[in-house]
This record gives sequence, structure tokens and C-alpha cells, in this order.
Amino acid sequence: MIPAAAVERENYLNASYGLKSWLLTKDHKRIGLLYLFTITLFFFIGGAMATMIRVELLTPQGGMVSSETYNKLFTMHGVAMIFFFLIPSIPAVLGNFFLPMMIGARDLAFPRLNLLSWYLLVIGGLFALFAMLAGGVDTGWTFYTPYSTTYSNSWVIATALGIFVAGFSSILTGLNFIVTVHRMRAPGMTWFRLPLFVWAHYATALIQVLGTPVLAVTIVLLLCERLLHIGIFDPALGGDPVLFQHMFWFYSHPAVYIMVLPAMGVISELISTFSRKAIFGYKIVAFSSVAIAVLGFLVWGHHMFVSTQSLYAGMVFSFLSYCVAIPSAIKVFNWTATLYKGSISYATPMLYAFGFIGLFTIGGLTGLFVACLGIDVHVTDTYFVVAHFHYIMVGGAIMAYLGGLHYWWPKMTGRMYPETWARLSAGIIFLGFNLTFFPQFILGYLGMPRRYHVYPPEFQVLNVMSTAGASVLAVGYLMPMVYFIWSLRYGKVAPANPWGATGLEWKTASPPPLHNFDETPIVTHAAYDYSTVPGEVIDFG
Amino acid sequence: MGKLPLFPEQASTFAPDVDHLLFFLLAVAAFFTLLIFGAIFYFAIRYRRRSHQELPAVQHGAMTLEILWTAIPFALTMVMFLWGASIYFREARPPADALQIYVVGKQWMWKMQHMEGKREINELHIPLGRAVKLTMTSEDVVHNFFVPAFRTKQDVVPGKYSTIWFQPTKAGKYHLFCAAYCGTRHSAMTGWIYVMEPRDYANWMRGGESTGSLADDGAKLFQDLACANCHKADNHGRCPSLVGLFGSTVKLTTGGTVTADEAYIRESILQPNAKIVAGYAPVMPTFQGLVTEEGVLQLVEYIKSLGPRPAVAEGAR
Amino acid sequence: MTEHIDSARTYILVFLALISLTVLTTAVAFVNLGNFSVVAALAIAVCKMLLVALFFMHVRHSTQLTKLVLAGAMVWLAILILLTLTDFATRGLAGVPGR
Amino acid sequence: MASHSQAETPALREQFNTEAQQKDASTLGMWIFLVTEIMFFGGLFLAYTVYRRWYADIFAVTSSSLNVYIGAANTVVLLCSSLTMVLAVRAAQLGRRKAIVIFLILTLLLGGVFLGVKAYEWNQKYVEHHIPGPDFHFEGVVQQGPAQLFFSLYFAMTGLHALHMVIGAGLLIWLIAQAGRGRFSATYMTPVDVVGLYWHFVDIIWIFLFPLLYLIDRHLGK
Repeated sequence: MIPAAAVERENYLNASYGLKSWLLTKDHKRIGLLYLFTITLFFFIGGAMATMIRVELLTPQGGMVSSETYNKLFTMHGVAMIFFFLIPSIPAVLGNFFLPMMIGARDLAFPRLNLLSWYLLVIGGLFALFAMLAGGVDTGWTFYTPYSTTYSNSWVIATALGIFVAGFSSILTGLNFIVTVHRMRAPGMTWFRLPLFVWAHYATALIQVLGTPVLAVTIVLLLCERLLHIGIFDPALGGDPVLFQHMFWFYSHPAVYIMVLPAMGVISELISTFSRKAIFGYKIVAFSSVAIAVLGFLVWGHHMFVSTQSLYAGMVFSFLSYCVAIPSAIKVFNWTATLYKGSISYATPMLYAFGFIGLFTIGGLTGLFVACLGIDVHVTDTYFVVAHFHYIMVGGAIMAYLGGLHYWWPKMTGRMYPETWARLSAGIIFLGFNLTFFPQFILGYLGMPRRYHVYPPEFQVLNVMSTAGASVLAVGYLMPMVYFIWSLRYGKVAPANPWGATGLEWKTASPPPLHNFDETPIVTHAAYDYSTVPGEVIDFG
Repeated sequence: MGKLPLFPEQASTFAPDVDHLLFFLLAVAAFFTLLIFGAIFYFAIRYRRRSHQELPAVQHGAMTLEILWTAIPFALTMVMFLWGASIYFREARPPADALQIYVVGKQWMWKMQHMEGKREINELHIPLGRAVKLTMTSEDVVHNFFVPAFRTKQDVVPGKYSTIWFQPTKAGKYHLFCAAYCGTRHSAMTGWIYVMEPRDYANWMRGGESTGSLADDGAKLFQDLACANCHKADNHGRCPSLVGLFGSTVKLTTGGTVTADEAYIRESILQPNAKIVAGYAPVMPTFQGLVTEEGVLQLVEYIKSLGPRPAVAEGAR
Repeated sequence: MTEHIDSARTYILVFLALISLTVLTTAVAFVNLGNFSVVAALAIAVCKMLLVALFFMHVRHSTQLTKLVLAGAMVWLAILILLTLTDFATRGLAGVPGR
Repeated sequence: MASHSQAETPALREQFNTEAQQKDASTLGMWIFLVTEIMFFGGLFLAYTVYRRWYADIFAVTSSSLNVYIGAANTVVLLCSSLTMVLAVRAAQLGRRKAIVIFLILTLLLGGVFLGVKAYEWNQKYVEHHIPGPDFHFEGVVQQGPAQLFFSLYFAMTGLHALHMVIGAGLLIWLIAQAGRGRFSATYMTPVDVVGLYWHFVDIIWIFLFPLLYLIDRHLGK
């Protein structure tokens, strides 16, 4: 783990050794790495299930696994990817590591709480893993009642408990970030000097704090109904399953923004650094993050246009859904405008940023289709929706996560990753992603419902295309795993600021010292003032 | 294998409308995708980094641009919203003369009941050109009645009725899917919709073993359950007369009123004391567990058949 | 930091007000006010909440940020309940079951 | 403020520069935690609102089966505990170490009384078959389903509230131990302050639960 050449200077990695020094650490940087290991594990678990799903769908009759197994695969794919990978991904790894550094703080406001958050994720994850190994759960990640409460004979309780516990991990991380941004900024670090990454994480934290508790109580009620017959949603008692859907989506729609807002924050950093320009319309991009966080709470009913929710509620939610599209569009326009007359580098993180903008644009624009009442009635619960949210959550959030990981890898580890391989993998992922998910838009409009184990034969060609793309995508995702590990030992030693970036995290050594800065930085410039930093120091050829 | 369909068949009056809206959205999406992709490619090549020390001029943003790229997308989305909402509104409101069919979803099959008494499982025969309205409920979990060629779907929820309607425009055989995940054999909860020329439909309806109309079945059930002991045709029974009930406005003991629709009748059978008609005592026992959802639908149809549908209520829809 | 310390007298007065409001809300519940009963009960509860928050929780002397946080929580609670009610309160208006 | 050095104030954690910053952060942290609690109970209030609108008449009847006098008395007990809690905070602000302990113990005792009464009420529900499940039966209402919904909400809401009380009692015991060792003073009393906020919040939740559960259309019954 410890790069040999960095040993002379004390840093957060060599300050202490041994398992205990990691498992009891209060250092936000080490906790960030703990999260990195944990969520990478869940990413590959979720990925393995996705692979099996795609292989199964090669043939319409569904011969490889039984329907029951197939249902468990897509359920656990969703649970692992959403609750144990995407939600913690950027905030808990990159946010944990860099948010305090970007605002010039020694640590988060509550380091012990931060460690507790990681343990909660691990405990929640163990519950979910236990459920998977014990026999799995087959309700879909949405846990719709009354199927999840009364009819499913699978490990609903263990899985739901796991999500409940992991939810508190997310809540406490959000709480920690909010307090840190309010109370821990370095002298001179005013709100409008904050990097957009911090703004995005602040907005994300608001959602985590305001939304997640509602999921928690919904899960409590679900468990009560399944275990104790306290039937809040039970139609047999006159309860309404649609109420469950309201409560579930009150969290689970904003949860999409928990995944994508931090991604937007990362992209703002990448676009700025690799075009050596301040983000066009900084304040508007900053406010649009908060606007997305707020408006994101008003639109959950668009998941329920055909749920027997009232006709008029459907219209209100459709209207509000279009309103939340606007701040996202504004961000894309501002990023693009930032490139104008910039000094654009093709370093790997920038390739991921381009990929993000492309895929997010498609994901966002297809969002207009599913927000549209007349079209959503046809495409909801089909592969169109599957494709749409994968464009946002995989094309958007994971592209940004990988871009951010490449960007900050030198800072986190003190080593450079191999540039050529990295560019290659970025290209493969972009290509593989589109091959996998674009056919699903067509499948969806043709009417193939999601969560189908067997399907009519006329859908086979498109499914085979999708599976072929998925195999390319899998290669693309495995490559960084390999060369990142390789780089820990063989990578070039990273300088303090390889990209010529402006953030405070680049003003300290790579890897950073235990308390981030040798002395508390004093901020005198706005974010992204490139006149104050030397140029790029690494030649990528 | 080998077939590569790219666009679904259009077989209902909704289909062309939904598809036109789709084309509008596709045009907008294509325009913006090309705009963004084009701009990124152009800028990335035109302004590529030429030296490591390059320092581009500072731009702080431009309010005019920001307002422009806020206002134009917003205006476009409002067009989408209104256009989409108008289709949704039509999809939600079946015409008064629609052919009524009842559907019960259960793990993992669809049971259809025609008014004339025909019953089908996982198949539905309907006449071409006639508006068809399905009143649906579920015996267990949430299902969803989805016919891609008709471009419409609706959840089928336990404990309540939901409605879907369509007017087929092309004879043929179309997929019926359950689109709401409902358990192990969710993907097997499929079927076929047969749209038939009216004459063929009439023949089909006459053929096979027909057990009498749905209302007849309801009447039989009404006798079997001894409902008639209390619900007499005149208003002298212990319970209110059901003649002409459907569609009328009922006064309740609470002082409120309720329109006697399918949901009200269903509730009154399963939970008789939820809404007590003014002037009567809450003496009716519950029939929860004694009647299946299909049976309830038959009773509803029987009660409907007892009186003419008031024209006023239908006109209001 | 300048901490504001309220007198014990203030706290006891607030406490007595809270007890009185508890008695009041119980008494009002036995009076037939029709739909107004809920309004009265909630109005009294809100008064009690404000007393506890402003005095016992020192919101009176708190920073603007704390007040903002609290107001935000109330707004979000309202979003949760009111937007859900856009569904439940308008069901049946279309006159079609399930719409 | 900046003149505080870390050596003088052992309670200052290393990530903070000043005690004021630390206290501000802790208080803000607790307020934000309370926001999450508001949303947590918010889900229950939502379910309550929906079903009370639907089943207003049945909720009125079922609510009347709860003993309003016990409920009111318990409200008073909880309000007393809030008073003693705030007096404990005040004692801490004034640096009266002994008074802190006394008021905290009183708070804990009152909290215990509340929970005891609650346990008695729940036991009554058990005796009366008012616990949702196969054995549920409520006299005088034909629609047993919605009656069960009311009691489901009753148990979910009072149960989660009681759980919060138990956690609060745990925090109080910890505070009492700390206060007994004289850890709190006028300059360092953040834990007392923060636990105080939590305790009052739990009190506020009950302030809403009492009228919503016990006081629905009482005039009908009597």
C-alpha cells in the first residue's frame, strides 16, 4: 500500500501502521480509503449480478437460471449498486477525502461520527450480504407492498435492515458535511470562494439529511407489517399500497440526486482544471446545485403516473419534474461554455468528464420523455426507464466517480496511474456503455417490460446487442482496477500538483500530511484562479 | 432471432398521438444532443492545449446567455408538459359508451370477464373500432395491465378498482404484459389481446360455452348469498333497494353524500358499515372472504343492470 | 461567546403556560367544534411547540442559522405531507375509479 | 478567542481551532440531527394524516378507547421533565455542579415515570385485544381493518417515541455520571446543552402525539 519513495516524508499513510491504525482511524482521508475498499467490493458484487442478468437475457426463454433466481439477481444488483455503491460512492470516498482539504480544514467536524458512518455502512452491508448468501431477496430494490410485506418468501427483513442501517451512515455523513462546511472553513474561504465540488456536496448533504429519515421510517413500517402485523399499508385492513410508494419515492427520487449532484461537483472541478479556466457562471452553477437539491424533493410522484395516484397529482408532479430539468440543463450549458477559449487538455480525467457530459446529456434529455405524462404511461416500467436511469446513474455518476478517482489518485496515493491505459479504458467504458444501454431505449419503446426473465423472441436481437455491450463495459471497468493497483507500486511518483489545478488540496504534498496542511491556509482568491498556479507539470505526450 | 423491430405497432387511437409527441421530443433531444456534442468536439479540438503554461483569458459568465439557456429550455419543456398532460387526461377518462369488461389480476394470470358472461384467461377478445373500458382489481399484489401496441398501461392494485381504456384501430393480435413486478413468475404473466372485426367478434361472442351474462352470474350470486332477503326491490326491506342505485347520489347517515360507483358498491359489499345509507341501520355483515374479487365484479354488474344509467352522471365525465 | 442565561422564573412561567395549554387542549376536545376540533388541537400543539423551542431550546437566543435550519425542517415536513395530499385529496375528482 | 491554546483546554478536539467553534459545531450538529428526526416522525404523521382523513369516524371511536386522563397526566409528567432538563442546562451555564446532577436525576426519574405509565397503557391494550394482529378485536366498530390501522399507527408512533425516550434516558445516565465527576462547568457544558435539545425535541413529538392520538372528537363519546 505504501509507495516506497514517499516514505521519507511523513504523510497520512505512513504516520502509523497496522490494521488497528486503520480500523480505529479518525482521519477523514483514511476513512475515505476504507470507503473506497468497501464500495469497490459492492461494485463488483453488483457488477457480477449485472453480468449474470445480461447473460441470462441472451436468450428469450431464460434457460440459465430460474425465474426466482433471476428476480433475486436484479433485486440484489439494485440493492448493492444503489445503497452500497452509488449513494456512498462520491460523497463518502472523494467527498470524505477532499471536502475538508478543499475548505482548508484539518478534518471533518465530527471525525468519530465519520468513522461510525463507515462502520454503519459495513454493518448494513453485512446484513445485505448475509441476505444474499442465505438465499437472496426477490422484491426488487423498490420493496413495493404488499409483495414485500406479505407475499415474498425471501430475505426481505435482513435486506431492509441492512438498508436501514446504511441509511444512517448516509445521514451522518451528510450531517458531518453540512456542519463542516458551515463551521470549519479556513480564514478567507467565503461561500463564493468554495470550489463547486464543495457546493455540490453541501447540496447533496441537504438531501441526505432531509430525505433519508423518511426512507428509514418507511422501512420501519415495512418491517412492522412483515414481522408484527402492524399493517400500515395493508389493503386487507383498508390501507393503501400507494402510500408506501409515496413514502418510498420521497426519498428514492432525491436519492438519484445524492448520486448525481456530487458527480456534477467532480465534473466542475475536472472541466475547470483541464481547460485552465474558471467555470463559466460560477454562481449560477453553485446555486443550481442547491436548486436541484430543493426541487428534487418535489417531483417524486413522477414514478407513480400509472400507480392509481390521482390524475391531478400526476399533472402537478409532471410540471414540477420539468422544473427540476432546468438547473441540470443550465449546468451542462455552463460546462460547455467553460471550454470556449480554454486550454483543453486530453488527460484521462478530462476524457471521463467529456464522457460524463455526453452520457448525462442523453440521460437528462430522456428524462424529459419519462417526465412527460403521455409518453411515460407507455414507457414506464419498461426498458426505456432502465436505460434512462442507467445513463444518469452509471453514465453520469460512475463516469464522474472514475474521472474523480483518476484526477485525485496522485493526491490520495502519491503515485500516477498509467496514462495510456487509463485513456484506453475511458474510451472502452464510453463505447461499452452506449452499446449496452442505447438498445434498451428502443426495447423499452417497443414495450419490453423491465424485470422480465423470459421475453418475447422479437426482442432478442436488441438484447443480444445490449449483452455484447455489457461485456465491453465489464472489460472497461476491470482495467482501472488492475492498473490502479499496479500504480501503487510501479506508478511514477506524483508531484504535489500534477495538473496545475487550483484547489487547496493541491497546495499540500502528495500524499497529504496527517493534518492535511502544515499550517492553516489563508485563502485570498476565488476558486479557479489559474493566474496563481504554475502549469501542468506532467507531460502526457 | 434475426428480427430487429425498431418501432412498435400502432393499434389504438392513442398510439399515433403518443408517437407524434415522441417525435417532437426526439427532435428536441436530437437538437440538444448534437448541439452539446458538436460544441464539445469543436471546442476540444479548436482550443486544445498547446503549451503547459498556457493561461486562457478569464471569463466570468454572461447573464444574457444564462437567461437565454434557462428560458428556451423552460419554454420547450412547458410545451412537452401541456402536450403530455392532454394525452394523459384523455387516457384517464373513458367515453360513456365504452364497452365494459372486468379484469382481475392475480399471481400470475389475468382473468377477464365480459358483460355477456364470456370469461377468458390471459386472452382478451375485443371488437375493432369500439372504445373498451376495463375495470380492474387485484387479488394479491400490485400488477399492471400493459398493451404496448395501444401505448397505455395502468396499475392493478389490491383493495381498489382502477380503470384503463383504449379504442383499437387495427385488427390483430397484440402483446399483453404485466408491467409491475409481481413475484416469481412476473414475466409469465403475459397474454394476448385479439382485436377482431366486429362481425368476427360477434361470432366469437356467440360461440363456445356461454354461461349467461355477467349480470346473470351476479344475479345468481345475489340469490346464493341471500342478499335479496334484505335488499328488496321496493324500499320496504331492512336494507335500501338497489334498483337504479348505480350512478345515483346516495345520502349517508353522516350527512355526506357519495356517488354510487363501482368502488362504492365494492366497498359496501366488503365493508358494509363504511358508509351507511341515511335512514338505515348498520346491520349488513361483511362479505370479505366470502366473495372473490370476480364475484364482487359480477355483483357490481348485476346491481348496475338493475337500473338505467342516469344520463347526467355519464355526461359529466 | 456571550451566552444568554434566562432566569428560573422565566422557565417556570413557560412551564405553567405549557400545563395550562395541556389542560385547555384536553378540555377543547370535549367540545363539538366540528372540523374545527383538529384545527384547535393542532394550533394549541403548535403554541406548545413554540414555547418549548423558543425558551427551553433557546431558539430565542440562537443564531440565524439555527432558525433557518428549523424553518427548513418545517418546510420539508410540509412538502412531504402536502404534496402527498395532492394525490389523496384529489382522488375521485375525475370520477373514474383509480384516477 | 484565538488566544486559547490547545494545551489549556483538554476538551478541545484537534480538528477545531477554538472552543467557540467546537461548541457551535456541536450545537449545529444536534440541530441538524433533530431535523432528521422531524423527517423520521414526519413519515408517521403523513400516514396518520392520510388514514385519519379516510377513516375519520372510526378513528374518533378508536381514539375514545384511550384513557385521556392518563394521557394528559403523562403529558404533564413529560413537561415537568422538560422543565427539570432546562434547569439542569441553566445550572450548567451557571457552573452549579451539584444542581446539574440533581436536575438531571429528576429528569431521568420523570422520564422513567412517563415510560412506566406508557407500559401500563400498552398492557391495557393487550388485555383489551387492541394490539394489531390476528387477535385484534375492537368492540363497537364493524370495520375492524381501519380500527386496526388506528392502533397500528398508535403503536408505531408511541413505540418509536418511547424508543427515543429510552435513548434519551441512556444519554441522561451518561450525563449524570459525567456531571457527578464534575466534568461540566460554565465554560464546558456542550454535552448537557445538546442532550437538553434532544430531550426537549422528544417532548415536542409527544406534544403532537397526545392530541392526535387521544383527543379525536372526544365529544362524541361523552
